[in-house]
Amino acid sequence: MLAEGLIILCLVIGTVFNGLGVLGLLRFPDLYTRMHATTKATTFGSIFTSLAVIIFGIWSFFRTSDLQFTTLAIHAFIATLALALTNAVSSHAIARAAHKMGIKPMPAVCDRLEEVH
Amino acid sequence: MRRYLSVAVMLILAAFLMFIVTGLTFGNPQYADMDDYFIQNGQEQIATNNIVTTIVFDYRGFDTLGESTVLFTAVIGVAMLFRKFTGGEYDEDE
Amino acid sequence: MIEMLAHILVLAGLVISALLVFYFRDLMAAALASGFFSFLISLEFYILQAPDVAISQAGIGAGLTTAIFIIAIRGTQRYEEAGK
Amino acid sequence: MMRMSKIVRTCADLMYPFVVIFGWYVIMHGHLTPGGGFQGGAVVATGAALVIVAYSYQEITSMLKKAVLMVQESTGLLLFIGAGLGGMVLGFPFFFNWLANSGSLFGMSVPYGPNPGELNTAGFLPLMNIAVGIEVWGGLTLVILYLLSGLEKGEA
Amino acid sequence: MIEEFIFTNLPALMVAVPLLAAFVCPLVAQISPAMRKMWVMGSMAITSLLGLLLVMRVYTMGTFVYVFGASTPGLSIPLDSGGIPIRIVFTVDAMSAFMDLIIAIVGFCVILYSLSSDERRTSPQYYYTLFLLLIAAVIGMVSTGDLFNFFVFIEISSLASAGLVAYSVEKGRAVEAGLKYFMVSALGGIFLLFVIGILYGQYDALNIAMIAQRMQFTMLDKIALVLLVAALAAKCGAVPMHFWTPDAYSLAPSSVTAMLVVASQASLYGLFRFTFTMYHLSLNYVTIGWTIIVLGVLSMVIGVTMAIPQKDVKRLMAYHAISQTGYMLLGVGVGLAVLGNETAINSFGTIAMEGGIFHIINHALYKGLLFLTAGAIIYRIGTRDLNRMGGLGHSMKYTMIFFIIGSLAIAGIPPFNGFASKLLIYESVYLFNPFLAIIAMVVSILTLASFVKVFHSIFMGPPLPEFASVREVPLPMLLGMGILATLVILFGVFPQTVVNLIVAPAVHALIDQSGYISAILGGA
Amino acid sequence: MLWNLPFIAVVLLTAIGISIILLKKNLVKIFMGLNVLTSAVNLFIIAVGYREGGIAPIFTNAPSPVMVMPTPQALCLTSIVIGVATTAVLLAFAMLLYRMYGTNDVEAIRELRG
Amino acid sequence: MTDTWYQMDIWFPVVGILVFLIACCTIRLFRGPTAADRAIAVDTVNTLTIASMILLGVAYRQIILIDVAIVYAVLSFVSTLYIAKYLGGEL
Amino acid sequence: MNLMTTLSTGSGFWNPVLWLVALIITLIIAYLIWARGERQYKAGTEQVKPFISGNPEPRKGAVHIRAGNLYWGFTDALQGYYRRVIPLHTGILTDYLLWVLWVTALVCILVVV
Repeated sequence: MLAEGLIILCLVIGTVFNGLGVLGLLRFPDLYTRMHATTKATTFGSIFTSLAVIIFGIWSFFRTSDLQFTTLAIHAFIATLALALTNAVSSHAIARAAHKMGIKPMPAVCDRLEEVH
Repeated sequence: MRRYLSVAVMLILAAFLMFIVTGLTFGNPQYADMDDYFIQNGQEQIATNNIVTTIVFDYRGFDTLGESTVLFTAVIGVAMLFRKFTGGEYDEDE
Repeated sequence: MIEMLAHILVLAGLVISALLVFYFRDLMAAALASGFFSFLISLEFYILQAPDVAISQAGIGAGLTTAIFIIAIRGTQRYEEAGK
Repeated sequence: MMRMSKIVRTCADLMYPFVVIFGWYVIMHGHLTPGGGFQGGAVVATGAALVIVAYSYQEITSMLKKAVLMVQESTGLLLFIGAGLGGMVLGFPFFFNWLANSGSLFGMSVPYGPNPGELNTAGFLPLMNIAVGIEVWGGLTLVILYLLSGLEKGEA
Repeated sequence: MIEEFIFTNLPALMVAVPLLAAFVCPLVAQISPAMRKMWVMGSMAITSLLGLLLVMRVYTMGTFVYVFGASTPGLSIPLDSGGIPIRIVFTVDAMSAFMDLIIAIVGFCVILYSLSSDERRTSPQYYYTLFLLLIAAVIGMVSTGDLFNFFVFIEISSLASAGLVAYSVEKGRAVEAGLKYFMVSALGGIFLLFVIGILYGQYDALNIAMIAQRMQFTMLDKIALVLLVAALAAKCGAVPMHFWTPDAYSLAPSSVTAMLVVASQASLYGLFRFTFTMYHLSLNYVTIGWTIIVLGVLSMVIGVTMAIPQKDVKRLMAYHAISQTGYMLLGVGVGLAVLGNETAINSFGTIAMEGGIFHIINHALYKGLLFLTAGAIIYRIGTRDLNRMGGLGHSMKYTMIFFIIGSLAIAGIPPFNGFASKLLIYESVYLFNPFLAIIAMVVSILTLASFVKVFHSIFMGPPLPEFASVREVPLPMLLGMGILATLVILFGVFPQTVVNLIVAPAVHALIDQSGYISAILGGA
Repeated sequence: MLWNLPFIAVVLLTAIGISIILLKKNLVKIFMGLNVLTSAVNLFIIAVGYREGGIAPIFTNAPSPVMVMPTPQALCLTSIVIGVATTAVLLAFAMLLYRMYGTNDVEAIRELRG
Repeated sequence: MTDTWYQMDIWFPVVGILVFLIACCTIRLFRGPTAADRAIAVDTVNTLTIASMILLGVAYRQIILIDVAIVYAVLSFVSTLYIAKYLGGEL
Repeated sequence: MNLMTTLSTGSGFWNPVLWLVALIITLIIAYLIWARGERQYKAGTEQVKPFISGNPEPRKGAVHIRAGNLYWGFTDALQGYYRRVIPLHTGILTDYLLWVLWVTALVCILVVV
């Protein structure tokens, strides 16, 4: 029963964070804040949904001792790992490109990247 | 004029293609004997688990050769288009 | 039921993103919409139980085609009409 | 064409071996799990596209030689058509699966199940998967390289 | 041993040899130019030889069925499959063999011709690779018995021809021509894929014979038929879709153009094959027959009238190619329009189809010859503008003779081969509808007029000072043209032999649907 | 049953693809339209082979009740690769034409006419 | 694998919600003032698609389908990088 | 005469060899007639020079009739036709595709309805 509860919890957390991320994407005023919302929240949420799958795999493996569930867990883990790595990098690249394009954040704050370059 | 002609031909073709929607049923094909043969015999004959790969490389392997050839042709074509010109070009070759 | 709803949503998204490809005058945005279209069609293949095709579409359609479209846009012009 | 930022380059360096390994996993297990020569080749070629995007064109052309890739592509195709012709040499038609269920190389039969470990099966399918994988890898990388060479002022 | 090997695997070898040669060609070209020439020439010679062998084999022993990947080559239906073909089947019947013959002859001559001018090309290895791929694709198109395989080969052929059309990249306009050609072909390819989807979804078969057997002619089949006809007619250049033809034919190198004619005819073959074999009587044959006839008449008239005011020699010939395609469509369309009518098809339908099919090989020969002569002239004088030419008859005698032969043949002057096939078409179409026959004759007269103009402006007149240094073209070029010219004369002098030997079996193979089906499905 | 929804989507996508090809003037945009059209046909072929409640034609679990048809997937793989090859060559054409004509507008690329 | 209530029902609603979120992203794709905004929307769709693919793989009881998600996760950001490189003026 | 060369067309026949023989005989007769005339003709003398009302003879190259000048009468007579047909070849790619699609649609209407 613990595992099932954990799975449901993870799924709920993941769904909520994904929803918040998309909400942020839709509602935030400028590019950098939207990026902040989507990158962090959806990565977090997706990691949690994958975590639910991983937990399900491990739990089913212990329940049925069928080896295919370890495959499930491992593959889901690899996917999550790749997701976490690539999402951050692509967001970085887009933010950098946006800054080079000359998009300024909505309320004027100090621009450290400008000083660096 | 051209715009209206384009929209009209698009609408006519879409209307005729709508016969697909009425003529075929999604999820319930009329005949399935060839695919049933693949599904039933593919694993023993070729000793694979993935029937799609079996079809791609064995039952319809020749298509796959043609398809790799398409890719090869495309690469050769692109390489030909962006080739370097070393000079001595003729205005009209033949 | 919910599965079917998801299916309908994916199909609707497909049509909408194709319309977006039609709509955008900025070719960059159109290429993005085209990539979006590829993702969705890959998801649709996945739902229709064609994982091989989904992998293929993910690798070729979503990855490479968008990349070469962007290279081509860089090699030509960014907006549909020149001088914008 | 310039190189991208250091973060991206590092990530590309990190990801590229992983992508190649994963692509070869897809190629090698093509007859057991979803995948195969095209898909795996496309995955590896997209990995190459990842490296290409991270670096500048000069660095790329010193890393990936077009002539080598062309040879690679031709080799893959020759291997592919050779595997087809192999059956013909043995007295069967073109593209006869002359290795399936033969008991020798790639000649085992396969059990049901998701466990990808039965690589020694399926006749000449793994051979063809490898051949097509090599070919698609070389081909799609070449397409991107040539299209990029069209962007450069000095080239072409 | 080796003969047995070759004879059992002929259709596969026909495709495999040029493909293998094409794959190796970029590698061989790195060694030395001489090596490359030998490789290309040798592989093409082998392909032509195999083609001739295959043609002989088919005309003596009937339809050749070759199954890829089965345990024995002739086993089209596995024993445990319950009567359905599951693998790709090559069905080389008389019609396919007829097309193979054309490809073998024209391909050989063209390669021979183009070898002598390749020092003018940059990176010729790409040129030859694409050329060999085109030949392999066309061979595959005409000999396959599988719908999807046909699509794959048609895509190879359009990619390779688009690359070859755009070969002279630095001219710029060649790229435009290639783009137009390729875009139309890509649209045609998408149509074909749609057709495959529709037919597959209904009948769960990709084999043409299997689809023909299961054909019920529902509404979807009609739509599939229309898409097929439109795609393949666009690919072969029938008139309202012909716009790519003059561009592509005129801007491609001449040897490529001669081969592009054959590639278009392969799509024509596809059109005939699908309408006759796959749909046969189940289609609304009168409507489709009349559609093809109308397309053919339009092609004839508009092609020839557009040709007359042209000033570019190759563009003019390209319009003539459209016009001649109209004759084939007319002849075979008449055959299709009376397909269900027993008396009509016996009295004139077969003859009309014989004329149309005979015209295919004649057209490939003389149009190839004409394009090659045009290429030879351009090779020597460096311009393609008819207004700037003149007086070349003094310096290029052999080319002039070949040109005369070709232009008399295309105009339907006896005793060359064009007359024989046109006579067949006139007489049979007259029985079908006199009006069409009169149009065909008028078009033939206009063709003659137009070629008189070309001949006059290229060869006649006093020798011009700017072409004082022009010499005869090199020997391999003359040899390539000479083979074609000899065949043109031979086919003209012995028309009945040719008709009896190769054309009549091809027509019979087209009409006889049940024979085609039973060759694969076994006595259906 | 799903009321043939994928087929309706296919028809709509085809219509959109045709309109992109016919109404747009930029070459790259036209190629995107061609891409949409190709994807629509691919989707059609896959949808034709779908069977209600079927699973992917890969023997992972024990002999399964019903599987979707595998041949369309093989055809679709081929057609995807053909599509990318077509797109690559077409884009190469577009880049070269832009370099030579200085424009990407189909109405300006018309040196060959008449 | 036995079928109990949560295995039957829990995955598909989550997938439905995720697909709904994907559909929502089209709004930003449509409206986004700059190309960078649209790139973010596409990036979000990538992430959500991967999540829904993993969940669908479990829901359909097809372990092998997870491979598709891995390919996706590895490759989807390549196109994003190309876009970023173009937008940054580095291509 | 010879079965190999005779082409039967269903309603008639055609023999190129017979035709050739007839052609050759005609040519011989024509040659004989031609050879009997022109007895006073001597090459290279004043009489073969063109006489253009006392004007100087134009340069050799200018005598040649160029291709564009041939058949102007024909094209002139068909002005109305050519004015309609030539502009159809617009050179615009999408127009060509539109033609293809229209033909598809029309044939669709013809066949299906």
